[in-house]
Amino acid sequence: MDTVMSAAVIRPYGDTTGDGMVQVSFTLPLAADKRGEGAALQLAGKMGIDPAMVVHARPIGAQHTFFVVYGRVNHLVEPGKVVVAERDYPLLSAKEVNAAIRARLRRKLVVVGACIGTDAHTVGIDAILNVKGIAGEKGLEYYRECRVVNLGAQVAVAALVEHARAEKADAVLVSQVVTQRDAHLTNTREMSAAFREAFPAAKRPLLVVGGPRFDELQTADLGVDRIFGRGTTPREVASYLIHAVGAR
Amino acid sequence: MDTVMSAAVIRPYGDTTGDGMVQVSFTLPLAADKRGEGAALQLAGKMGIDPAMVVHARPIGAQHTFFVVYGRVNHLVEPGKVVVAERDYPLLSAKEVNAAIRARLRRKLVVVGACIGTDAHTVGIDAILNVKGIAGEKGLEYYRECRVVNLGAQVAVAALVEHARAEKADAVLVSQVVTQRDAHLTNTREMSAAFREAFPAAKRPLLVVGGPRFDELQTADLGVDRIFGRGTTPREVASYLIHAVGAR
Amino acid sequence: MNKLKLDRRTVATARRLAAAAGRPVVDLARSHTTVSVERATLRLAGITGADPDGIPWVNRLVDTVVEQVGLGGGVAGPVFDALQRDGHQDLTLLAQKAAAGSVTFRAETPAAAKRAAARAVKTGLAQVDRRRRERDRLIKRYGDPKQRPWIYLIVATGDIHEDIPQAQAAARAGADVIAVIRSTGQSLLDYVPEGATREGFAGTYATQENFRLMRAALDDTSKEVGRYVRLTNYASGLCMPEIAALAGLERLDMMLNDSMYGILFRDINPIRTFVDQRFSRQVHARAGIIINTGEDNYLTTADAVDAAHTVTVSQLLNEYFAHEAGLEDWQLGLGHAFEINPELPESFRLELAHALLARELFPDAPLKWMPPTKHMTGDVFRGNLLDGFFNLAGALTGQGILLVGMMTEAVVTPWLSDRDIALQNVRYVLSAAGNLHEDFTPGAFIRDRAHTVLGEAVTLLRQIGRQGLLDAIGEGTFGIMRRPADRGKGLDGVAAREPGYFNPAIEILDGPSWTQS
Amino acid sequence: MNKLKLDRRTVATARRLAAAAGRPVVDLARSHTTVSVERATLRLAGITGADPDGIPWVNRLVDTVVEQVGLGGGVAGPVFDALQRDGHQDLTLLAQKAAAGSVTFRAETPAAAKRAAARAVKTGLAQVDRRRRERDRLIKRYGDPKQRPWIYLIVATGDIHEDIPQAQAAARAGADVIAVIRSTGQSLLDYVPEGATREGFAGTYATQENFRLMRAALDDTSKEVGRYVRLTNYASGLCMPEIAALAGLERLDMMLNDSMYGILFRDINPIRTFVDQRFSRQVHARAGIIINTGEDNYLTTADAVDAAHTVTVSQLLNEYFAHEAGLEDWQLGLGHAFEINPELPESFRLELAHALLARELFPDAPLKWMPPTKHMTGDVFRGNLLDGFFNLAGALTGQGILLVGMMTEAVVTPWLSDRDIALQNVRYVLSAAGNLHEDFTPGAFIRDRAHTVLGEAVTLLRQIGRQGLLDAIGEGTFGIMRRPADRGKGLDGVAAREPGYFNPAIEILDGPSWTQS
Ligand code: B12
Ligand code: B12
Ligand SMILES: Cc1ncc(COP(=O)(O)O)c(C=O)c1O
Ligand SMILES: Cc1ncc(COP(=O)(O)O)c(C=O)c1O
Repeated sequence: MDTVMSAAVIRPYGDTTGDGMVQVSFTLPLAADKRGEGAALQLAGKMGIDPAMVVHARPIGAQHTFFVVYGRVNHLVEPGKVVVAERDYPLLSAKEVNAAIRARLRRKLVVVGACIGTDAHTVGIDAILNVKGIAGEKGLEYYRECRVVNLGAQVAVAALVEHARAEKADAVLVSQVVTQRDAHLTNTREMSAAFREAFPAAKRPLLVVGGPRFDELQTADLGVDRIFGRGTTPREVASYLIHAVGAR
Repeated sequence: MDTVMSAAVIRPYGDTTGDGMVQVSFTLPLAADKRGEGAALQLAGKMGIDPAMVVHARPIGAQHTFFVVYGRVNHLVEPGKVVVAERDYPLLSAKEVNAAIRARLRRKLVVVGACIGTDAHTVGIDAILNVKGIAGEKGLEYYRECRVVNLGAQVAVAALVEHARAEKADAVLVSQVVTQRDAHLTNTREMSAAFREAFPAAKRPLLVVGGPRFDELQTADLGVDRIFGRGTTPREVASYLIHAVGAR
Repeated sequence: MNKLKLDRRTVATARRLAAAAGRPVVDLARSHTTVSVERATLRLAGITGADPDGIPWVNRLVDTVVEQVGLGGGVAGPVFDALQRDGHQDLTLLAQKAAAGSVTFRAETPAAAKRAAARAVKTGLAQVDRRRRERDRLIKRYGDPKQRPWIYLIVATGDIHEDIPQAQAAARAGADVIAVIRSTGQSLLDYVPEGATREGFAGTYATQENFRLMRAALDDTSKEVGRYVRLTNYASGLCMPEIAALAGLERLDMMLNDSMYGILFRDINPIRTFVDQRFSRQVHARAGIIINTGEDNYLTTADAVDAAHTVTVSQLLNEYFAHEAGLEDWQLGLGHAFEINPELPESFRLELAHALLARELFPDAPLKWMPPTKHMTGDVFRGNLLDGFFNLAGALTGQGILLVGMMTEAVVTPWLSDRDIALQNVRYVLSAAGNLHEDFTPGAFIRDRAHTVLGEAVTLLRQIGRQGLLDAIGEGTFGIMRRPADRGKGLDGVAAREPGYFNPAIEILDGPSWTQS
Repeated sequence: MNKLKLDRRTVATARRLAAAAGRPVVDLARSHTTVSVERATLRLAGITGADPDGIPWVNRLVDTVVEQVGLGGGVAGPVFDALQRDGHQDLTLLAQKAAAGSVTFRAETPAAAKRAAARAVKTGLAQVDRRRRERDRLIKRYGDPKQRPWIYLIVATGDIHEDIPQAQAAARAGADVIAVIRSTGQSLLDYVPEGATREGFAGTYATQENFRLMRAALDDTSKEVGRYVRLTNYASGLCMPEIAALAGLERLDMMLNDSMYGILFRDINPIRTFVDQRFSRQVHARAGIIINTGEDNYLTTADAVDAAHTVTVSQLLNEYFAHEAGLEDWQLGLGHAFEINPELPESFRLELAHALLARELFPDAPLKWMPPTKHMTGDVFRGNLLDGFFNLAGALTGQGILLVGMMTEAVVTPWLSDRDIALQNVRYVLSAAGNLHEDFTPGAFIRDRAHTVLGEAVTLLRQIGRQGLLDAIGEGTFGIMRRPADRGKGLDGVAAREPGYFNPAIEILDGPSWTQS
């Protein structure tokens, strides 16, 4: 994680530098009349949009109205203050990862993967783990020095802990795709708590979680070592793993 | 104009009451990398969206990125504090308007209309003035007791003032559709200033302006008597005119 | 319709091969039972309610019977025997006693107990029949949708009390069919939850009470809009037979019900699935319910072009299994989907070829056409456009049931406004271009593609015929998921039927075909 | 293409009637001149620059000549006469002197002055010819777009320095043609502003310098993307002839140029318009510029179904006037638009009928197909969908130039992101369904509609033939706008050509047709 220093302050761009233009849509539980539009403008105002134009208001049933608002947002964006989960490790090729594992571990790196809870979306974790991979990159199974155990979908946390122990996992990779009612957060916290309880700190496998809707900065909050979001590729994960496992 | 009293506080509705969910899109003058996404999240945060998810980031050239963000806005909407330009006059039928003009003025009501400045969008003002009308309602020309002089498009303010004087206009109706660089506001202010200069207050015709992007609450600021927005119908205008002219 | 100029002989061959591949699996289904088939039977016989932990009494009862006398003889005999011995007439009370450990079950069932069991099950099936007649009456009263395809919308809030107003709003806005999406995880529960529920994740639990509440609400709305609004749920997962029974009892109108979905996407044991499947379909047949099969799902894990023929093969198998279970053509909402990568040149014309192939292979089935999901992204503007082309493909190829796609597919379960935008989209396309099929005469590109897919399907069916369907599934033929017959969830709830196997529901459902009265 | 099975005889009749209706107007154009025609002639002869108030020297000069000797004899003669008498060779200097009141002009022009004038104008036209050859060379070098329709995108920031990067971004993202929209109000200016400008409203001023800057920027981008990116502006309004000349000098590639737009939508005097029109088209013909006519505009004020035949009539008139002025078929970007109310049942099929009618009536013209604007609303999601169906109609009916619609049509002039979303939309439709025309065989509905529109067009043309085109315009035949011939702006800038009328540009342009070297 790091913070960039950059002097500039920027604004959203509609068609002219600095115009600050944005588009917003939402539904309010109000009828589609002038009062409803006024409420939409009020909300836009609270969001910092001024002037705001309600360009579309469409009743959905008698008690809800959908609004589209365009306008100029008066916030300044300070790229210098943006905090991102930067890659703080070198991005290696498969060959380099294999060599690093041989050099640093002198044995195979063991990875246990699963979708936990009731989540059955395996395409994401499979993309990272299976040979097939994604975006032209092969998954971890393809790395000669990795041993991958992919437990599949809807794995209970207790079972995951047991497998991790039995396989002597260096890292546990968990996928969470369903986010409704913050399912992904609840499940991840449950998982990390269970590992912390089951393993002494030094022996605990690396906990890595991924899925399209995670905030990569939330590691501490979720009790995991690393979070990977939308569009992750296997190489990034492999590079991270050898970096982090090697550092232990 | 009035303020409604209502106890309730509401939030945007995604799929559950109170979830506060909204959608936002904008372009930032930044490259499409993690830093760019971080900046998008920062802006979303300043708009009061938390948690915010960047669900789409697409580079437009090397220096701009388009973002789509979904998330929960933490502002409360207070419908009780919404101020709207309520119709503070009775909505009359054409027959009633004609009767009221006869009763109150004892002569025809004279209306002069135009698109001023360089604006050539006449469809809106024509919808209000021409017999053809809009949304099934006939325009003011159809009202037997109205005399309508429609000057058409791109009328200079000076010419409008002259016509208003020559026709002894009770009301001047001005349309402004082009809003880029606030053209509509600039032109309206120029127009109202010219009328104030050319007429003593008591003799000045009623100044009415309309167009799809006006804020109906801005009358004082623009120096006009009334503003009509998106979706106005001729009856509303006719009812207002006899109400306001009659009141003089 | 014969726009593709399909070769009738090839089509007949494909059907014959599908039947050959399916027959051994039907034999398997006819020679086994499962805990859920038995529980469904008892549900038809009248058992209801759950223990204080929410475990249904029917589960407690069946578990006790299986513990004492095993599953292979069927559960209805021992249960009605115990009931008669006990002097009680109430299955639920019996279940409570059994759970307390105070009932002993016997393997052999006297004829009187069998008769009592058959009577009870008949009462349940009579209720199913009444529901079916009621549906017919309501359709007559309120009318069917004016247009094809029927417009099918999902609600998925997780809370039945949010679902209901949203479903009603959708129906008012033009939905012909409402599907209440099920909570994640329910398919792996080996019991059906009880009561009205408000805590699902990305879907609402399928319970008898939720069925009842939603059906009643939609009956109100049907009256209001002057159009019978259909209700859909899922007869899928470990409790497929029971949910089918509950759907029949509560007059649901359609059910997602696929011969292989549970195997492939929920890792449910193949034998468990095929046995449950057959029973559930027999119940659906009786209830006049339209099934929706799940071929669309394959295209989320496999590529829609490469695996196009696996969809055709699965449709042919689903058709065979459905007919075998007594379903008629009008009940076969065979699934397929608009899932070709939109970046692929000619993707739309390829979609048309696939969709038209399904249409012409199953001319009398109300095909269920599923929207793009896999290639939807967070770009909701593009998403709404893709959905529009999906709607157009549906209209051009005469699909029967159109599951309306949402621009937020890659983001959230549908918002109220997403449904409204999606419905506008459908309405525009159907009104503006709904009759464009009159001007649509597939040229060589589309025809050739359809012929290729059909050819590949025949080849694959031959291959499956040689190796057996179970082995083919084991090897990842469908959706690239490998599912061996001896693995997967719920296998311990399967038993071979023993010689004296008694199940009054199956006797009736397997019997000479009853006619709708 | 003959998908509509149009009757060749009816088509021939329509063309004959259009020629008959147009001929008197051409006679009018040939017997009058305007201040702008004269200014354009002097611009070709080399005059440049503006006075400190921004009024071009050419205006000052022509105004002085007209004041002193009138307009009807042409301005070039008196000007070159004065120039020779003065001993000067520089028109701009002469203009400055004239503005200062120190030049006296004479009505009669000696032969030597006429020769000098002709030489000067020839130099200008030679530059136009060079530009044309340069275009041909660059097209050969960088190539034409791979696909039809060409993708046409607008920029409209009002500031040439914001326009340029946006235009380049659009070209990189796939635009084949960039149109720089003009500031509101420019069409009513009776002079062409000078220099690079940054203060337009909803568009950027058309100036020679802005033309030059944008063309140079797009030359860079053409090289970068390996495709010649065309540039469009407006030869329209009171300065149509001059802007045509500037476009030829600066190698613009297309120009909006309609025979009636200025009359109908800018209330410019009809005679002024037709005279200016003819000259501007002769220059376009010579410059190898493709014109874009403005029939789409009618459908913003009139109903697209009711007034469909007025579009056809206008296209036929535009074609006649264009041919008469020397334009070839490949230069005729005849306009039409997707403006039928999307709520109207069958709206899409009606659009197809209209678009295909245009296609088949003008098989060799690169028709310019305009997107929905009138029925676009603030619902940007629906907007993007409509634009997708517009794109599809364009592909199905083989349109030549596709003006890309923006989802924000009803909201703002296009944002950077709007163009990107719109381009994605076009790319998807062309890639996924660009060849769907192979499967498109219009049925009776579409054919009948096209025949009806053609029939109505013939009837209207007959009517116009009877009453005269000027009267028809006066009565509101097009776009429901009534524009009498003796009203409207710019009439005072028109004069009947007097017996000795001298205009070397017109002599050359009216002369035996030159061939492209
Ligand atoms: C395919 C799919 C399915 C398939 C899943 C097949 C399978 N075996 O996985 C099927 C059809 C079975 C399915 C079913 C359901 N689905 Co689904 N599905 C999708 C869909 C279309 C695509 C998901 C996907 O495969 N993406 C492609 C992969 C490669 O991307 P990814 O998961 O983001 O993974 C990448 C990164 O996030 C990261 N990553 C992900 N995990 C991990 C883990 C680690 C360790 C690392 C390092 C990285 C990493 O790397 C990956 C590669 O870049 C999405 C919609 C969409 N377009 O996104 C809905 C979606 C995810 N599904 C959804 C739902 C609700 C369901 C159901 C619950 C619906 C229901 N009630 O019936 C069911 C049940 C599923 C269940 N119990 O979980 C919702 C979730 C809503 C939400 N935000 O909560 C979505 C968003 C659709 C929607 N809008 O409603 N689904
Ligand atoms: C039709 C149209 C044209 C026609 C106009 C024909 C005519 N005679 O009016 C033509 C083709 C000529 C045209 C040209 C241009 N247009 Co235009 N046009 C439109 C379009 C498609 C529809 C406008 C319309 O007619 N709406 C229907 C009427 C009924 O609605 P309305 O105007 O809102 O009026 C209602 C209310 O607002 C109100 N009202 C309006 N006026 C008044 C006045 C009074 C007194 C009252 C009481 C009420 C009232 O009552 C009306 C009835 O309900 C819009 C896009 C859109 N879909 O909105 C673009 C649009 C308005 N045009 C636009 C532009 C930029 C132009 C051009 C400048 C482009 C160019 N540079 O070449 C040109 C030049 C025009 C000029 N000099 O002004 C932009 C304006 C952008 C902005 N926000 O600043 C728009 C939004 C398109 C866009 N996204 O770029 N246009
Ligand atoms: C046949 C079938 N059953 C069930 C489901 C839903 O999955 P779950 O098993 O999570 O209820 C689907 C998915 O759409 C399906 O197609
Ligand atoms: C032929 C033609 N000229 C000019 C314009 C632009 O209008 P203005 O006169 O404001 O430049 C248009 C509108 O699109 C047009 O079609």
